Amino acid sequence: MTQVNRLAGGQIDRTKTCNFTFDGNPYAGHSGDTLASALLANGVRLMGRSFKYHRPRGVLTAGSEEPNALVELRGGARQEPNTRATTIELYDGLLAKSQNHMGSLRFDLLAINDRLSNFLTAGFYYKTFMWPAAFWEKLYEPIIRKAAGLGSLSLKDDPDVYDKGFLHCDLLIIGAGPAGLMAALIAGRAGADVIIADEDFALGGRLNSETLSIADQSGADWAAATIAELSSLPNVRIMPRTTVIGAFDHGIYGAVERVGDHLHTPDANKPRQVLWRIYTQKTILAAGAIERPIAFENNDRPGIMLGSALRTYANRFAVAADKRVAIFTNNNDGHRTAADLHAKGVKISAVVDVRPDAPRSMDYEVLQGEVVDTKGRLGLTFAEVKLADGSIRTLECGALGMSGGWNPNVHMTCHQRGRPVWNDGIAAFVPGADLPTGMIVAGAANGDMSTAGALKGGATAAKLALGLKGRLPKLPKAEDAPINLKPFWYVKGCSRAWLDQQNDVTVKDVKLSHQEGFRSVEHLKRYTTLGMATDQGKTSNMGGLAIMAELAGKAIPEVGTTIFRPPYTPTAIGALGGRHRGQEFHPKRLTPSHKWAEEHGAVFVEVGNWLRAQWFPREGETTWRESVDREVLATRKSVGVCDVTTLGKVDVQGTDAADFLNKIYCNGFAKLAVGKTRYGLMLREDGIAMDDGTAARLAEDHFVVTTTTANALPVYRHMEFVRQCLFPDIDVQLISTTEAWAQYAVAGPNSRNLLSAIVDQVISNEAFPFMACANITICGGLRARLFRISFSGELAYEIAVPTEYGDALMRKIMEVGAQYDVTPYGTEALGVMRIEKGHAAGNELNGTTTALNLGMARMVSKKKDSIGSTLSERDGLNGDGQLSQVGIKPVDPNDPVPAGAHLMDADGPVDAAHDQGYATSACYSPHLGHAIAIGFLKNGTDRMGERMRLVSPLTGVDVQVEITSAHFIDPEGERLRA
Amino acid sequence: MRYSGLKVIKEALTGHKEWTPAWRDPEPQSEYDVIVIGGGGHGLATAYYLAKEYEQKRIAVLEKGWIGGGNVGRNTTIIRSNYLLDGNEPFYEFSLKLWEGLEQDFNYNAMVSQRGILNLIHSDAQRDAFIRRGNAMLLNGADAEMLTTAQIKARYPFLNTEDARFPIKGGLAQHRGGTVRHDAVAWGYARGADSRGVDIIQNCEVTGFRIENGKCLGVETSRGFIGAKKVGCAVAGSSSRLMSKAEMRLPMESHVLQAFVSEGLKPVLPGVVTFGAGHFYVSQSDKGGLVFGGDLDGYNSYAQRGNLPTVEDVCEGGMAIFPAFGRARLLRMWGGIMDMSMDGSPIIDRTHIDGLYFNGGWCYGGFKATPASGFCFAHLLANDVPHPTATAYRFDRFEKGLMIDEKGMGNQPNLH
Amino acid sequence: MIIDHPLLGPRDASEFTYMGDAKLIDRPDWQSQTAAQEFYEYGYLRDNPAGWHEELWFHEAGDRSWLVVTRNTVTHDISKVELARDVARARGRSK
Amino acid sequence: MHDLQPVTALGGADPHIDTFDHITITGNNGLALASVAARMGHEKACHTALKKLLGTVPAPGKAVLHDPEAGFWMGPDQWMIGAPRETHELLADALKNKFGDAASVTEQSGAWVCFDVIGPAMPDLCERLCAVPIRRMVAGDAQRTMIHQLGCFVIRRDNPEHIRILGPRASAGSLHHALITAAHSVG
Repeated sequence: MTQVNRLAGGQIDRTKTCNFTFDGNPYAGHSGDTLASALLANGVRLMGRSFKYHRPRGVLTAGSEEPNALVELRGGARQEPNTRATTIELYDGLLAKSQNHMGSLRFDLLAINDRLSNFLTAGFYYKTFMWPAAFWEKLYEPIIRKAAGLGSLSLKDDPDVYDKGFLHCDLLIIGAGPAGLMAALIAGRAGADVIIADEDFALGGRLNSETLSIADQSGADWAAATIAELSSLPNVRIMPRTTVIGAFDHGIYGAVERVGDHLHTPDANKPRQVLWRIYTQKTILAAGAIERPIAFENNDRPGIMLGSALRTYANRFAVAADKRVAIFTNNNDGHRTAADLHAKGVKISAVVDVRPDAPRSMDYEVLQGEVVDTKGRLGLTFAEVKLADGSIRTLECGALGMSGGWNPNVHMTCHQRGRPVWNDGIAAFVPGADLPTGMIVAGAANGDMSTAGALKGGATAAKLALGLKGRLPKLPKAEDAPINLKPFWYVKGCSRAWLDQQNDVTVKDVKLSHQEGFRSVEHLKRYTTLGMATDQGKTSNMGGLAIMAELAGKAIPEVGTTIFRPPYTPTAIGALGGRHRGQEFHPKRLTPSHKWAEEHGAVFVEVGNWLRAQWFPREGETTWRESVDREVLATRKSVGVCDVTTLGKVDVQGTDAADFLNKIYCNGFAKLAVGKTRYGLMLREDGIAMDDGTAARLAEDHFVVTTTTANALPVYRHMEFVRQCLFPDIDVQLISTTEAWAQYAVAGPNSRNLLSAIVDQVISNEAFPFMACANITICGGLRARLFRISFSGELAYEIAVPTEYGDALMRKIMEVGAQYDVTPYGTEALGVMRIEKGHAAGNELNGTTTALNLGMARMVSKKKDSIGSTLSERDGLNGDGQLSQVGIKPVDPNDPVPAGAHLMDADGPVDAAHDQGYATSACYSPHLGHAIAIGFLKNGTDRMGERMRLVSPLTGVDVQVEITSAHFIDPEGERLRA
Repeated sequence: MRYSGLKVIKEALTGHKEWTPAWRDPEPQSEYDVIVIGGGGHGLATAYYLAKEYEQKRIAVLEKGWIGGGNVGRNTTIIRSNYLLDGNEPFYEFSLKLWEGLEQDFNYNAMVSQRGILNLIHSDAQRDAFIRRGNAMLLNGADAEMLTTAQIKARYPFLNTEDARFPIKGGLAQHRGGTVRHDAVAWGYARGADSRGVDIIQNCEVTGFRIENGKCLGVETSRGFIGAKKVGCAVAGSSSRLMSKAEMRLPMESHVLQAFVSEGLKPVLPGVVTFGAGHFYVSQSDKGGLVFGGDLDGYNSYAQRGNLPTVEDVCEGGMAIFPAFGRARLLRMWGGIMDMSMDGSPIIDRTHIDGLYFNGGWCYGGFKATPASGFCFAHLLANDVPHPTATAYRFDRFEKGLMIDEKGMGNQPNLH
Repeated sequence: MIIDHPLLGPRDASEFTYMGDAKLIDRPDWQSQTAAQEFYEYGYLRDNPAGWHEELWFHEAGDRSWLVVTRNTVTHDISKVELARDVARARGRSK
Repeated sequence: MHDLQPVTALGGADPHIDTFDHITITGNNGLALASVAARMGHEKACHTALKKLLGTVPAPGKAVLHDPEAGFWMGPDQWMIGAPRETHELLADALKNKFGDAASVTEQSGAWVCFDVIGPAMPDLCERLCAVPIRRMVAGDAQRTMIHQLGCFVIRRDNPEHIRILGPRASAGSLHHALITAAHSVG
């Protein structure tokens, strides 16, 4: 295949040939081509199929607004569906496939839908497929779903990486056409920090597509010269291939830079795309305008495209869409297209102009009339024109350019719910007054359609944005043609005339929508799907609005527009996800003994981003239960060690520190002696338990408070709220020390013996009794802290050293403890021992339980003000029928008592109305030799010894249980005081 | 007019001439028996059930814009009844049962699609909580099934179980959950209500209540005063704004929740999947778009639009469990205003003003509740006593300490 | 959004954690005769205005200051940012 | 003297160094750190002590790059003081002696991991990590910000190509990974 439609000139690099494949056929194009321009150059007009009727589709545009020429780009895991051929930068080895057809692109079996179109009108599916009821999921929907969608995902993990980044500037310029470039030049020369971003790989906007000149050079050359100057300015950042996707609050913009999409594969270790968050003081939106099509019968055949696209292909890419081209226009732009193409040697079949005063031409025929129908199954062959006198004339043509006027790209002016306003002069919506903070609109985006207007608009905007004084510099001379346009949206009497070419919404559908009462612009959109395709209505919405306005007897601005939403063009989800994938989804937190635990084969579990050792399997152990049972028994028999660094720690200092703790804990702390530790229960202001932990008083004005692992952050935030917002004069200073100290629980009857060999001070029961705490030294002088607290119910300590010594301390404990057969234990054994002891943890402190539920009602001091105490007294949280924490044990010791199971009366019905409570935490107790659980039961404290049913229909459990105290082990607490 | 396949064929063959507006465009009358404020899903459903189930006459729905323009037209279309607490589960299960017969009931295909919803589990504690929840569902007569990772993988082979930061340890499935074509719900109820004589009045904004001696006599609107024996408010995110006109302060904040849709893709996702360790849930629409969402933006807002950090957070969650979605493109993002209540559960109750009733506080669970919300609100408006499945949804539950707090987050609305 | 921190200047709102209405500073007196009613209203009822709203933000990934931000809930415009501690003192709170 | 050997945040005894074409990332294990927070009513005395220690009181968003003790502002009435670990292992105790009742002092040496990022691509790297306006920051600017979801301090040093990053020590590995990936992207 040769490039049969390639013209002379253009801005492609003919020295670089790019071989590529479309639907398995090899073609060649040049560097600087898009896939669309290269396919057209090779005489390929048919590139896809429409969504509903599977009509043949070719390119409609030459830009990112393309609704039709969507392909699956690349293969394998990099397959990228719905990619616009008009924006794909051609590279050597490019691979693309057409999409949304059954069978080949040329012979699509689903084109049958087009024959059935009269049945498949707007909203038909709301009126049928309802009988019999079960058939929707079984029959109708599967058929509909199978036909749904356009391209397909590979369903392989995206192999590319994506970066995120942050940029700051004084002025962001969106769009590098004449307005944007001129604005950048003025702002850059003035020394401002400027970012100019454009979605295209070639900067210059329409200047690259037109034959117009600026000063004495071509528009494209002026653009190149301007970019060269901007590149020399260190304060200007030029970002091609960068789409600004949205205007967010307070001058924050999202932008996606395509770093690797023009390459065969991105460079190793480099991202495919970068999502930039741009912080800017001012923004100039110079996003240009998009030409609109005209609706006429069968206006959707491959070869029919926007007039401006024909010019882009011819002037920038040196491609004729076909050897014979016709034009249908309502303004002078159509004639500009004809002149450009004629100059390039393309045969102009005729220019059909709806205006009686259309300009004449020596070079081609101008017909006053309307295009009323077209022919050509897979591509345009003829256009039928109805002339002013009513006669019909048939034009032979393989391409037809539509010029219906231009819509300023107001998209981003509306991202913060601003509304565009109507401008009669250009028959289009232009930006309203309600712009995002700091935004100024310039050039065609603002309705200034001439090159001179764009240059002036850009210059003025830059001056305004930066508050520059003085007169504008002299601007280069440029085209300044007036607009001469006759609003013309559709050919009267047409019915299958396409508005939304991707979603197959025709003039007929808009009429039906109106007939059925879906007249609000949002109802029109939702009922017909107009503008909901991948181009979000950039080329289709205006036509639909205009027709609805006419049907409703209203002016177009009275009908209004739908809401413009980010992103400006569809954005890869990968880019929005960035690097936060796989193991890097969230950062990991490793404990000080992590390396040691790894060396000893620990299995790790995730807790609040921490990785904690869950258990330490030993050789010969085949199930996790064996390991856990061993760890529990060994600890209770001799001594065990567990890394508890993950518990939140807050350093509370100040002369009012005790007073402060009195406010945040429901129980009292004022009288806690220095050198003592106390359990504290923290309530939310609504009276529900928030968190629990201990507070150790190291000095009169110094406490160390612990929180649960999961709540460290919210508890710290809460403490700061109480300190700063509720009691602003309280003398308390807070800082988190969670990661500053490595902390280990050493538990079991031999814990004192073990620690005595490490701690430099005497820690006898008398010198260091239960709940004591102190600053100590270990191993001959290292600063450390010791707390005699117990979560396991055994004689136990927690010992802390500065984190950098945590690894060494773990090794030291294991070394010194060898004589006691010290056993490291993980979170599972920790959990078993606390359930055996009946201590509440996360499963019990679930955000709905009160101190009363937890059996700690008496802790809530009524003698002082503390957070949550008042609201904890509400009737609904007190009195008969409240849940209380109980122990649950199986009547048959072989039965399980799973967490999440519900408690029912032994003889009563099993249903929600008779639910009595539920098991929260469960384990196998190696100490007792059977499963145990703790849970909540209505009036539980009064029901000790009661037989009940514990049911879990979800997991098939239904067992007899006995309600007991939650303290399964050492209820008197003799061990921990030993 | 009755819709049917035959009717569609007949019209196709005769030029679609007989289709009439799906609902009338009436002028407001001077007085109604019942006025429902809010032409969203809940308001329209309320009017529909008032007319159909409770045989009330002279009903109007007042809508300040176009019907279905609030949250019913901007949600992620999920229906489910996988709730935990006594106050909620019977209500949501009632709603799910209504969904199951809805289309035949109101003669409109809203594409109720029970393709199942799956909540992924990532830790043992989460499993315990989900077992409790699944049991509560079963005990209330709903369906629930605990799935193993292998079972999940068989249905979603491209789910990231190999390189997951938060390993997937199973999931709680409700197979009767699914999705519904959201706009069609509003239209179906509107058409059904209209055909039973309900006046649906669009572009009619309520600007105040006429309250005398503790009794509500009607509403002031942009189209004049309209009298009513009873006035029911169902305006979701605008609840505080509306009720302040009756000098009420509500236990509620309005927050923006963003939602997202990708370009149309050939089918990949059979059901709804919720990521239990990130802020992400997703389903695929009948048109092929991946419809997904995550967390609230987190600050009070009436702006119906959100900001970039939440967009990124949601997409990070998506990429964490479905790394194959990286090459799909986000097509559109939008925001709805959620009436976030103080315990995450709704209110369907009388107010202290005679004749003034309230329905709101749906948080981001309003869509799935639409049928039952309408049914129960209609019940309350007609009978002055709560529907048996909605007895807990009272105003005074906060004062009394009877919160219905599914997530256990307490009195901070943005955490629910 | 950007919050113009009174000490640090403009910062991305994503560094902050949101709490709600700044009336949460006005915690009732626990010994008041009507403490139960006051705490219920304090804890549960909100003005929730569509318009200007004084609200509490915590600079979690910053200097750990609680701020009172006056922000419009319809436009998201911010008109004032103060240290919550100063606001609390001005409203008569002490210790 | 005790016989316990400290380990670096990334594990091991020696600092970790990663070298790229335009960036070098060095784990800095030589810092002793402690926070100082003024007691209510003793702000003046605290400022005086700070001035004596650092020469000046670090203003919000600022660091004083003083020898041997340096310091930066952490929050209202709160500062972080750093000094060489070799000479100041017991920094917190020493500071408590200097500040007395004027301030609360808390040891922070173990809480942080420190990376020095040096090279001409430093601003490019920083732009891919966090939202600080790195090109507008000058020597002595110190900002707390988010890097890879981690709360970190970013301090611009005297060498214009040098920033110091302090991050939570438990997440040293994740932070290091983020720095390395960004270095690859811009290197």
